[in-house]
Amino acid sequence: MADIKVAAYICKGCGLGERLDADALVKIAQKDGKVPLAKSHEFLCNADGVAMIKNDIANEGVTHIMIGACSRRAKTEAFFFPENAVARANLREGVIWIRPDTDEARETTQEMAEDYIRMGCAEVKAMTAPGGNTNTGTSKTLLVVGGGVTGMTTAIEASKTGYPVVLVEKTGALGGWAAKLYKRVPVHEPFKSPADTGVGDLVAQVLGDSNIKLYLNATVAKTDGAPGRFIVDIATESGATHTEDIGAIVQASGFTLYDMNKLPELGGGKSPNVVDQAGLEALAKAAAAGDGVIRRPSDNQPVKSVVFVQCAGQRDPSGTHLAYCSGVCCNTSIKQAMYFKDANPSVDTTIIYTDLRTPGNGEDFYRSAQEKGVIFTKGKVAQVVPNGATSTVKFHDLILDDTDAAVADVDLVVLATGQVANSGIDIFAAPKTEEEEAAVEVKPISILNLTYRQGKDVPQLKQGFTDSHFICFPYETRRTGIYTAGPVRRPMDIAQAREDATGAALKAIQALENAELGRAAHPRSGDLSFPKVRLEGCTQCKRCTVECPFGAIDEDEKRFPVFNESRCRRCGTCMGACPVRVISFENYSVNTVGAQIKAVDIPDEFSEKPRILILACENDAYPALDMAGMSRNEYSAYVRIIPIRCLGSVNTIWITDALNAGYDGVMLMGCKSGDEYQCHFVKGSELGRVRMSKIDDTLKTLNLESERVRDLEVAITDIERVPEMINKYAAELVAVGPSPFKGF
Amino acid sequence: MAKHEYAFYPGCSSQKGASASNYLTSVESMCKTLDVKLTEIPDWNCCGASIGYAEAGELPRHVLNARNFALSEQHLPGQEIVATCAACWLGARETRERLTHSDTLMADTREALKEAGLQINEMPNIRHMVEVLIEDLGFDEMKKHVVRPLEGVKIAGYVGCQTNRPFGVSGESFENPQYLDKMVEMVGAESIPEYEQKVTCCGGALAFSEPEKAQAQIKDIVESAYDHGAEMIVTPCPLCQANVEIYQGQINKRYGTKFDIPVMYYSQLMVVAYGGSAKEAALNGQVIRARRLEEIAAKPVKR
Amino acid sequence: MTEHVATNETILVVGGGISGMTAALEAAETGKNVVLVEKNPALGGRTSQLYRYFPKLCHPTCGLEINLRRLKGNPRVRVVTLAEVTGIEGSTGNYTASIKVKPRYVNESCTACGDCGRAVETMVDDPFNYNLGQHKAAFLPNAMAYPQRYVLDPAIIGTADADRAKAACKYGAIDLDMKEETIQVKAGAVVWATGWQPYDAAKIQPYGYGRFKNVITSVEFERLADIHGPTGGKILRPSDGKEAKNIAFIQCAGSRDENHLRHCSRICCMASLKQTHYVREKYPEDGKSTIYYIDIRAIDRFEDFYQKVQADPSVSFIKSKVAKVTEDEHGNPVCHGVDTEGYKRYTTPHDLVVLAVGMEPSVKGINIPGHIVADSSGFIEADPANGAVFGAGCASNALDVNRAVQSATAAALRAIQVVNKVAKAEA
Amino acid sequence: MSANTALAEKYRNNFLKEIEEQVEMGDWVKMCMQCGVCSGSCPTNFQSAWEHPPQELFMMIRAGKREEVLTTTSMWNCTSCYNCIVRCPRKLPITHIMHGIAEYAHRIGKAPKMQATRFFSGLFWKNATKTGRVNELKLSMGLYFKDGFAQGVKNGMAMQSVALGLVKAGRLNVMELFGGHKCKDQKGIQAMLKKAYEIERSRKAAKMAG
Repeated sequence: MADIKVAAYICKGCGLGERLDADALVKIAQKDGKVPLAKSHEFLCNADGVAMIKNDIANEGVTHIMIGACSRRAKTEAFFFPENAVARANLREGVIWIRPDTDEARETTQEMAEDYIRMGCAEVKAMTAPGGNTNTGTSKTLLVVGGGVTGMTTAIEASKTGYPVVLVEKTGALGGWAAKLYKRVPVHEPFKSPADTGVGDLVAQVLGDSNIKLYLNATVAKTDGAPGRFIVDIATESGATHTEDIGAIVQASGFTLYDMNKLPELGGGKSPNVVDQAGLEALAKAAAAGDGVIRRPSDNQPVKSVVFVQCAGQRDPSGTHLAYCSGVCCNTSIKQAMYFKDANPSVDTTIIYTDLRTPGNGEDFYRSAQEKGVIFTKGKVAQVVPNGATSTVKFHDLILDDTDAAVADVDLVVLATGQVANSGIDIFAAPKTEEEEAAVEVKPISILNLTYRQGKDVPQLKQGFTDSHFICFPYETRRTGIYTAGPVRRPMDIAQAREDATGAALKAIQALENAELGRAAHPRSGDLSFPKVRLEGCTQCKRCTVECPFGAIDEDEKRFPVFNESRCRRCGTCMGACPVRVISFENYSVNTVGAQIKAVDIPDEFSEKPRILILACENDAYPALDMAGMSRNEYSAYVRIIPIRCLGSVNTIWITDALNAGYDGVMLMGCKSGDEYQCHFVKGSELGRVRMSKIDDTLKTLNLESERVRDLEVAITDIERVPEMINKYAAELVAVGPSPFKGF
Repeated sequence: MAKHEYAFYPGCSSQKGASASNYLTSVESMCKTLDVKLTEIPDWNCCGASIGYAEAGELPRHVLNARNFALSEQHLPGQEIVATCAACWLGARETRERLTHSDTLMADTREALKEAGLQINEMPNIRHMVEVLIEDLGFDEMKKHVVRPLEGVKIAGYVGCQTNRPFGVSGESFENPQYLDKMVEMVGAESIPEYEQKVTCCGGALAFSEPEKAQAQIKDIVESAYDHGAEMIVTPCPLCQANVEIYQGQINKRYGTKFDIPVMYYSQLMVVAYGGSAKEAALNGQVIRARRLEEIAAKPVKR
Repeated sequence: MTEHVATNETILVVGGGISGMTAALEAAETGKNVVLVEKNPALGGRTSQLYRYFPKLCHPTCGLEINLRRLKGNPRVRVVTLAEVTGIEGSTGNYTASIKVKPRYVNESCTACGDCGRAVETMVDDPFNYNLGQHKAAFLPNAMAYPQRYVLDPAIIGTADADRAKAACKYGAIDLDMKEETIQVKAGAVVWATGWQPYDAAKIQPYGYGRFKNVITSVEFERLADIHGPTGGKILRPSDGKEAKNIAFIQCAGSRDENHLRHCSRICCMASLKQTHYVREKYPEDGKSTIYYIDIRAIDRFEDFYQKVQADPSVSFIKSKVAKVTEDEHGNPVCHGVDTEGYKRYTTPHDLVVLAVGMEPSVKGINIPGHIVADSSGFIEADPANGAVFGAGCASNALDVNRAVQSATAAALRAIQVVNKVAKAEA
Repeated sequence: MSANTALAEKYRNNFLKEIEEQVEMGDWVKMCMQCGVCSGSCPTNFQSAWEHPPQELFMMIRAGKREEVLTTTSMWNCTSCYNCIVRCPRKLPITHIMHGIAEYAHRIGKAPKMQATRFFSGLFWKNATKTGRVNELKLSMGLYFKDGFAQGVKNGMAMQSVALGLVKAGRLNVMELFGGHKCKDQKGIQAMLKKAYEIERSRKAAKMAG
């Protein structure tokens, strides 16, 4: 390691000077922290204080900086030294603000501060300023999979931004579902009548754009590599395979309509005069090509009465059909009813619904349909009975509470079946047996054929959709540099799909740009640190390759892990998983945390001063602790808190080291895991917990009580709950008694 | 030359010996004080009222009102039409709106009017007397003339329906109009702004045809006035006045209540406050005597 | 966080809510310089005033923390708070915006130590809590506030309280001579992300908001549930501080109504479904929620959330637009109306009525060349006539958070396309 | 063939169309979104319920329940308070639609014969248009005697106290029975109304034919 020079700066502002013995802290930094340069300052974050630090960097050759002041979340502009390794000892929010200002508390408060100085010095010495991943690619080309509205929009928008695009479409033509539509739902004022789909225009733009390389009748045979350096094999009908260098990928594989043949009770497949929404679009297109009259499939007679059945095979809690709502069918049926009314007002059109869902200005479209004479009936359709050329629609009229209401002599019934995502293989689904495989009519076909250790396609969220689980971050897929857009992500209409496609294009561009610079993608965007592995120490246990939430790590033929830094999100789950501790980041490693744990001064068992180690998730638990301080919610002076990137990065060695060192207890604070997980590294907190659940064995071998380790779920709002938990635990430990390992 | 002049549409109930004749009397005294000149539209006819609907149909109803417009235009050119009765005002105003928005309806109306040798060239403005008071004169002007404030009298302002919905007095809300309360304050009495029955329907014409339904509602209206410690109720509508006042006896029989609360017109309060006599305020026209007002009206005016 | 000079290659983002922050960060993380303008003293916007999100019931402050960390670490975003864009001149690729910056009376030296807050005595309404509570006239806007700097309420300027605050500050952070100023900022493209405001519930007269203390809005209810709120996270009713356990949620309070907002605000159904969780969270034993609705619009994936709530015995659904709310002698709001499924009349007292108020775009008064093309509800439409001014989030449509962020990300790309062209031309 | 059967024939299984063409403001019925605010706002609702409140009537019309709609007493309960109109989120002129349906049912002889308000409504109109002005005494007498002389006397007695009160207050003039207020140009009024009826009838017929 290049020679480093560490400097420690102790701030005396914000009451630190009054509440703490700053000179003593400076001495601690020098004596215990062993830093050559230690200073205190009246007001470190002001221009003068910052200038002092900058001067030391420039003239004293300081490379590593330890700041003993406020929380790392505060005064970030002042203490911004991107070139240096920086550690922050949280003396304000973490010490004086959570302790009473009393004489009896003074001693323990000072001890707390001193430990944090020791920890800060130890941490910063174990750090190096991250230099950024060098194993980067330079491809600026976007791969777009799917030539529907979403795919075409992504391609066009990316090209407009100045990036070349490779567009792969499995059929022989562009346009996807939208090309099958007669018209679309309006997106501009006034929202009164169906509008042109605009697909023709999109197709023309794609074909006319030299920046967009188009493969028709083609599929993705293989996707290898990482953002900035994907290598993608494209298989074409002719059997030829083309290989493309790709920077980032947008998957726009769209949807398939739910099969109405699964709805025989609604006449699905029972009569040619019962169609789904796609069927109606086809009839409308045929009519438009001819005399404009929509005709009954069975005998080509003009349709005089039509009934639309909403939520057909959708919103079904029984699990037989789709559990979700496709969100677009209400507007679609309104649009299709207008096909009839606009051509001939005397055609009877009835839409039978339970909840009409026309958000935003869809309300105007709904009103317009009523003006045109479309009848809306709130009811649940029980049965569609075809007899000859017509059908009878039997339903429960919910307003008139008439259980055997019916519409008779219906020429055409339209079933609003939902959207099913074309999301490829569900990599989490339990592997199927031969018979089961056979039983499934359509085998899911992989869309991307990723060579990743963790499966061929992008993980699905639920119900087959590849949507993000994060409300604030809709583009968070679990495959870095690969984004999904359009109905494969969430059921949506043309307008939403185009918006989504544009956003996905930006994320893809951003991903390949940052990949080239060796920077992390969201949520640690801009982070230059990346995992380094000492392969010589690796035991090929595969834990890291299995646990990485983002599929960043593959295995070579000798089953050694192969890190793809550009896929990595820097959560440290691999580091936490590694039993032999060969994985680390420059500024966050088994050492940076381990050294802090060891740096704490452990009083002997007679002192009646227990020590509790808290490892707190930096995104939720740590801010909660900060805000507890800001609202002066007191907690025990016996805790020593270390922020961690994620519970998933916690290596059990830290726990055992702490217990061996004589800590009386360890608290782990991470985000909610499970189905509604709130961990921003997806599986981090869950994996961390699984690991910790096995800690009991370790405790037994050390023959320690299981109370000594406590795993807690903490939310960012727990500013009152966390202090309570801490104090409760501190009290419990007193009952358990001091750790037998003290003073060894 | 009076300060304000209007074509006056008194309406059937205000005629001599009719159910709102006391309203007319008090309005006339009030206008004298305020220097407002009302000229009755010659040979005006009934507005048809909302209750006429079974036979009326659409066009005849509008034609009936249009006849009054035509007469007003012919005899009192350029003057706005002022009605004191809520139903007359509403009926006339509805006709005005419909005719202005439908050329067919307008044409048909003109054709029918010919039969009576009448014609309309422009649509008159239709105003209610309270609109005139609030918008054309204003509270300050009205207050100027108060020489005998109704001190200490607590009065519930019952607005009712048809002066309030669907048109209402501009600037007022449908659910909680304030102007009657302001008028009560203006004459020096104590208002009850939180009186929650102020816009409850009195049952309207159902009072005649289906008394039990109407009286159930009247009961709520009166009861709540009592709950708020009101000594009397004030209203701008003849049908409200009649319904709420004259059925109290029957309601007492039906529900065992002891209602006996006077129901006044705003104009009566103003006349007394303006120093007018009980006769000028037509207090003798009450079925339930407003003793408190009679006492005040007997007091000498402090000038 | 830095003071880079704005040029025609800069993107101006108006509005520092989740949409504006997203547009700014996505652009910055793609290598563009951004000026982010927020009218409040802190970033975060409307979502930072929510207790939980649907359907995950996670906390908006969690995502805010991430976005703030992205911001703190990114020198490309320059944040201007207490600032409003008063006008934009120029054309695509070459705009100049006039920005009115209100005085904060506190400079960068502020450490948020809180001494000034302790020193002053004046209390003022707390807009972060929709004025349900008050705070000191020297205050930190909220616990997550960025910039993490105190603000002095103009009300105390020139009073002894202001001097007390100044005297209390050891760091010379309080500057009572700050004046309102107008700055000019150049930009190649503008992302308009001014978000939404709750429809003025007082205009919905039959519901008695403003007349009855125990009729509140859905956004106010969020503050009652929040630990940082005026009741410290307890659901207490305003009139008497009594625990509110039997709560009515009235849907379409302003929305889908030609007398008020013509559009459907999309989020209100889900918001109320979510808020029934608050009632159960705070009163697991005897909490009771009633939702009065026309159509439950739990769109796409949200359907299963709706089904979960339906299965909850403590929640009942009544298909009815409440006709009117009255108040009984105990100060309980009483809902009157007709359940239209089979015509059943009801007159039901509750402890508290929550109006699911609609979304009104806060685009009003926007003054840019060729005036912005918006729909009948005032939402900015995607239209070439708008030049390089792109609507994002709820300024462009009634959107939930997820869709608003998508929209903001898309808007960021549209802006980048413009400044990239400028860069090409200038290169 | 009676007016009713003719219309029923013409509008077979499209009652909504019949209402739209034959009823004042009938073309608004289709705009209802079944929120129920009208039903909840109706004052009579909180006393004795209507058989069918407005929003339900609208649904029945769309469902083609012709008989039930035209023969119900519901519309006749309307007090013309206009609450529904000012609250309707779709701005339907509900009060007028109620009156319109009532008038139509009455016109084609479907309305319940002895429904008191139907009777009174007709009585009022005749009373008002006969002389151009309402004669309150005759009006009330007419109403009381609608169910025959004996019942009339009974109703009269029941109302006696009320009537006496008014007489005492000078607000009910017994002399009204003989003559009373009237317009001068009664002929003109009659002619004018006659014409109006003719025009209206021809317009409705035209719609029916068209």
